[in-house]
Amino acid sequence: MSEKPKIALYWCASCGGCEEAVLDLAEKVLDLVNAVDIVFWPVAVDFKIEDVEKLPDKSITASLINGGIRLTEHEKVVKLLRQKSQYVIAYGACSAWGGIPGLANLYKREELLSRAYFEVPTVVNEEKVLPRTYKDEELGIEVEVPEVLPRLLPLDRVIEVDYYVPGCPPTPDVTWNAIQALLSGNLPPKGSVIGASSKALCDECPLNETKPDKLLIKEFKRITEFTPDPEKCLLAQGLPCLGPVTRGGCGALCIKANMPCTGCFGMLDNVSDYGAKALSFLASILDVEDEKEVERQVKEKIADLVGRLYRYTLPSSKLGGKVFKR
Amino acid sequence: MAEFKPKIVVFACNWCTYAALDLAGTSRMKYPANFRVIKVMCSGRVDPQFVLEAFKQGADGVIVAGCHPGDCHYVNGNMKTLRRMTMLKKMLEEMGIEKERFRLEWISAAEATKWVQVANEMVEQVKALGPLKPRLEVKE
Amino acid sequence: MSEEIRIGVYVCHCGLNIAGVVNVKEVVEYAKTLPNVVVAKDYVFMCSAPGQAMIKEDIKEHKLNRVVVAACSPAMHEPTFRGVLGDAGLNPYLFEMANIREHCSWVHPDDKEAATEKAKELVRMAVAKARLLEPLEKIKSAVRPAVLVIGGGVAGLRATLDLVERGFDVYLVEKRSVLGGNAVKLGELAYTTLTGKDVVNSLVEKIKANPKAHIFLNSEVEKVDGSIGDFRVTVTRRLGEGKEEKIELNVGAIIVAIGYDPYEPAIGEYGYKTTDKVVTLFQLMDILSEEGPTKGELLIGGIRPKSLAFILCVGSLSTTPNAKPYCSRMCCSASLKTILKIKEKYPDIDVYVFYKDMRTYGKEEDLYWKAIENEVKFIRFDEAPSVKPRDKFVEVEAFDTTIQERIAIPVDAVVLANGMVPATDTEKIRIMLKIGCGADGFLKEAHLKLRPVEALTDGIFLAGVATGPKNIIESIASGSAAAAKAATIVTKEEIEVEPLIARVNEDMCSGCGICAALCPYEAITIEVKEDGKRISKVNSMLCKGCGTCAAACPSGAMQQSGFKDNQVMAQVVATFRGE
Amino acid sequence: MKPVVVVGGGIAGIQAALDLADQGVKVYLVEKSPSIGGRMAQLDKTFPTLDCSSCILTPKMVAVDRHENIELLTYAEVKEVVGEPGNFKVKILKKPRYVDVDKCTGCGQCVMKCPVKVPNEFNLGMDMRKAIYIPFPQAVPLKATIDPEHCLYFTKGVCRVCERFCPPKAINFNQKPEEIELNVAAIIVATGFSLDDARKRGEYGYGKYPNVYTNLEFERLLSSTGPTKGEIVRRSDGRHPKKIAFIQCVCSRDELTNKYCSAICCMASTKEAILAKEHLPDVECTIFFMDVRAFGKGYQEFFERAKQEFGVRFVRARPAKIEEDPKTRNLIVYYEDTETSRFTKEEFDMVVLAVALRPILPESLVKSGLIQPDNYGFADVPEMYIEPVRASKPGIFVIGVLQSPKDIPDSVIQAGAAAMRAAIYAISG
Repeated sequence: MSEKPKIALYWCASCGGCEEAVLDLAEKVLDLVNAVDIVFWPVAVDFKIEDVEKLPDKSITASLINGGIRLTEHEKVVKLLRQKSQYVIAYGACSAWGGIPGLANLYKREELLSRAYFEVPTVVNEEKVLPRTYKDEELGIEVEVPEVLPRLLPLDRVIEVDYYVPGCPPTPDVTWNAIQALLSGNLPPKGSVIGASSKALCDECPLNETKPDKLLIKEFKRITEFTPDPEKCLLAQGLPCLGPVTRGGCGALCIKANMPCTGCFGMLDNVSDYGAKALSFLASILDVEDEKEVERQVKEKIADLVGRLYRYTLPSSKLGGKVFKR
Repeated sequence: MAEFKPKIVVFACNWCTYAALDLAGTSRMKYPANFRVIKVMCSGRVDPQFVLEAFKQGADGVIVAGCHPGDCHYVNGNMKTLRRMTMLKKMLEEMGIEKERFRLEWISAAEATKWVQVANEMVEQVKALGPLKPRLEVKE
Repeated sequence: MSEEIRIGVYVCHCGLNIAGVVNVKEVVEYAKTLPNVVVAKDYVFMCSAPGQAMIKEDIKEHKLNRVVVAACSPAMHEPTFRGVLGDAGLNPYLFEMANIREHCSWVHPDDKEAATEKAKELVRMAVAKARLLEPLEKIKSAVRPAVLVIGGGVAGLRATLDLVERGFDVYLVEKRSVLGGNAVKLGELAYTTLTGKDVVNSLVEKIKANPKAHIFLNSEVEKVDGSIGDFRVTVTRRLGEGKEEKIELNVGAIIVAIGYDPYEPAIGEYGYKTTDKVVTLFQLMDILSEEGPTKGELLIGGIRPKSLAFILCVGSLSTTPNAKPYCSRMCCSASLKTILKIKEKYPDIDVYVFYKDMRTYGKEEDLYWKAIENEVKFIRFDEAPSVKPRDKFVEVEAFDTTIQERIAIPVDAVVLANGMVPATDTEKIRIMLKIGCGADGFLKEAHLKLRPVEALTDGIFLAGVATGPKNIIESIASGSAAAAKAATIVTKEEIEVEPLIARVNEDMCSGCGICAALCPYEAITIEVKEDGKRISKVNSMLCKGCGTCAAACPSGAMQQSGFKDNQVMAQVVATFRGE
Repeated sequence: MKPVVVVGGGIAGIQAALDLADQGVKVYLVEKSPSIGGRMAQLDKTFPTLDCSSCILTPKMVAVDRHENIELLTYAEVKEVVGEPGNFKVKILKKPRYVDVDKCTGCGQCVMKCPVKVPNEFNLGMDMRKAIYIPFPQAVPLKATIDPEHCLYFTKGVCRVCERFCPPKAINFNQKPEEIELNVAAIIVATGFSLDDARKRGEYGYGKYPNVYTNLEFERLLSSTGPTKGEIVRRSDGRHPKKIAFIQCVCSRDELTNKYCSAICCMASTKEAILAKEHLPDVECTIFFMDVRAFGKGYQEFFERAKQEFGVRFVRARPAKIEEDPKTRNLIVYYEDTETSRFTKEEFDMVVLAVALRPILPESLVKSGLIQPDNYGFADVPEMYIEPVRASKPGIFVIGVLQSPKDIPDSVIQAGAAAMRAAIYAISG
């Protein structure tokens, strides 16, 4: 009997949504389970790190890793998986580009820890204790608490990544496409995104055909200001929809719910900085020639430019996050 | 400690600012040797990605420069530049890059003197801020 | 697999202009260390014949496929060196220049070390870009040796005659049933006994005698497709009894000479149409014309006036709420010319001119002197005069700014020197041809000073009052000028366009439409494919290569040749480090 | 096909040459000075767009230089013309530059080393050039020229410093004048204008009071390539003026000098006042005028902007005289404001005179009757309604200010018109 391909799944700094996303395959999960051997999946299966360590190098066909690299532990585990796997897949926005937890890169590590452990109203921590490695006297052992890294990093800044599966989380179709590509061995060049489209969301957006000849707007609008016409391109209605700069393949789910795209499928192959490109196209179509008016609209209608334009990609951006004075 | 010699990348449009820099040359004006000029046909070609790449690579400052409003060789390319760079300036500030490190300037082909003035000013300001590179935490 | 990149670097001394400051030898040695550089040399004058010969030999001997010259500004010698590459059989666009004179030696003469360091880096940047350059071909398109002229007024007629005499087929499309436009009604012209009609007739006769001229009366241009060199035009001709025919034309260039409409005062504006004693200047010129309603006799409201008041700037200079803000240019001189002709025929007549600024510019000042000699009385106003029709006369009242008094003058008739407004068709033509118009409503030229007869769209030219008020002489001159521009196109078999333009990668384009909205030349359209998907298309004959669409393209599908993202980015990276 | 000669390398001549050459007609462009560019090259900015003049002109100059159908004959003059339309014989004298233009790279080393200083005609004598010189930074061709009237070698037989320092060894003191004879189909003449002598209006004190300027001088003051590098400073003391008066119609619309209107001065002064305000935000600018002749496209709008946006003051008056305060060198302008009928005087610290344009008729063509002057001295255009640019003789075209006072767009239009008409002779020639 030929051995089934071995698959590992692991999460780093993520919300858990990507784990759910795998289960969202619904009945196809059973196909998956039949087709592969899962050798590591902390959230669902009781294998330990030691089990992985025992596997021969490159014996795992593919490791699907979600979440960004926030802790020293993440660094350690993904390096181990890299060693044991033929393919490493950055699964989901956080792993691929940092994702929403990556917005923490707008703050210093000290600020983050202070906020989380001292300042949040629901926290009671009078002795100002921070997570640290300590010796448990009762058990007589060293309790190792992983350290928080100075910045959250996308997976490919720590280990080599073979393929990327986009989404926050990846949709069942995208996940299934990616898995099929992996299992069939019918794979694009290393470093590619798999499972999704090679074009921007507009290509599959049902509202693309409603665009005016000249896609120019006089004013950005906030989604809270009005109920958009569901039959008309949201961008043309003034909502800063990020569809043009975002990879397609999601099936335009948000648009179908009358909500603008926020960019969770990330950038396209020819783009190296998502936020910069998003900014460039939005600024371009804002048909205003007065600097002050541009400033006003940014302030009042977009407010948090970095948060809006780098919602899923800040750690993978050219600057990686906020630059702090030393 | 070695003197800090800032490096400033200039994206200049072919018709106005690049020509102004040429004129500064033919007029033998002097300005500090801190600038590296990248020519584009129109300031409207300057993709914000280029500016971020420059900072990532270690630019201590970036100037995007083109024709004065109304003078664009391509009708109104510079107005698109104005919008993009106004927004980019705001974003760079949110990212912790001081506004003195990034300038949008209109310098016509005749304004070699203006270029020299901008160049001197920019070097002074950036020197006062210190180098940017060590602050970046980007791993290659 | 792509070929191996082999770069030659040539550093010019420019006498001592560069070598006096920059250590040229050091730059050459540095260039040799850069990846893909197979040869690096210096020479005292790289642009000289021996310098060029050296590069040509090296291209052959070292099988170079990219060349970098570090010398002066590319504004000066980029075409020279591109030519060198071409002569050596290499694509001219595989060339990059580092400006180490204007941007380096000349501006850093006091710091040789810094200048040398900068020169090295400029070479490194040029090499980094050169490595990624791609061969480009000029874009060529066949030219149809025919011209469409829209509008058969004097400007259109002059353009037509010039072009047929030059040997080209011209299709002259005129909306009305006769040629000549407004000029036929201008009566006798200044400094001559010629009438507007004489001028028109002399042009029309010669045009009709030329077999190259194809005149379409009662016709309008319905649709225009294509671009410079190859416009496809649909003309509709009215045949009477409600019948029409469609004519398809194929031309290399288009001249728009759609003229103007005289400003029509509102009812009651200066008493207009409330009494037959108030006429416009255009009406007066018609009255004075031999073929006019009175066979040239001065009769207004049935009587021969003994006194006349002319009010200038009617419809111009914002004198009334309906008036346009601009100056109509010809009305001052046309009024004075008409007054002088009247004075010649009826010396006893009293003429008063109410004016704001007397704009008899240039040699036409002569008319003003003559009017003063002929005792024409001039009254200057800031606030528009009021016209009050009485029983037997009309009273014109105004505040005379010179004597600082309000005066009222009774006259037998009033002439309103009405200005020019854009022809009613202007908007339709503008949209059809995708050419711009200004705030004044007239068609917009490519450059007000230096390209006054060219539209922003290549291959379309503008003549006569279509771009703004002109007198008849100026209109005729602009007709010839537009014809000259059209001739520069249709005289060629093929036109070539610089290839440094935008191109779209269709496999990456989502048809989001951002680019199309930005293009100032309407060079980008969004096409709908068979499967319903949208895709961006660049018309390479319209694109001027500014690259603003590439900067905006959110998917990186739109790239500008010669300034592609990776090329510019390579320069940015090379500013700071080698490979 | 026969070639065409264009005489005069200002904007009109440049445009005519380009419009012909682009039609495939061979053109000889003859310019008497060492560089083409003409008056437009001396302007700082142009109305009403405030385009920088050299920025929009230089590309055209370079295009002329590079055009395969244009042969540029600078530093050359037409000596004689005979013949008929379609077949003119033109004798051209090429003056020696004493510089081998094939070798000269325009590097300027010679200029730096030359010890002789000569009033710089490009800056209207307001600064100095050398005896070997390149007229202005954007000159086309960008080649040095030795002025033998001032060169020490030619005047005293010594020096030759330029020869020693010229890197490509381009100096050649043995050059001789060269005569060229051309057979051409048509001749386009665009020899332009000079300003009339403002001293003819002695009451304004030009040439006597240092702080009275002509408008062309003021234009050079505004320009960053001018004698003061774009600083507006007074001739008398180098200080920035606080109050500038612009006086219109100096030697124009004037029975004693020229009765015609010079057509461009109203807008030129309006522009200069705006630029002065841009240079010196606190300066007060007053324009004394008779009628504001804002007749061209966008001109009235420009005039309104000058008043409203830039606060330029317009006074409808023709000043009677100017007196100088000998101590301050300020200028007292006496005038009657015709809108208030008030006689008054007002002190300014700089005055700019809008001086009349005078055509420069080419002697050789006038002598042979090919061009006839009209009663003002401009080139006559007998068939103005049919062929607005044709001179007295068919096949000869007169364009630009040579023919009547006019602005740049009208000159460019006439250039196109002449190119069209000349091309018809060229193809049948």
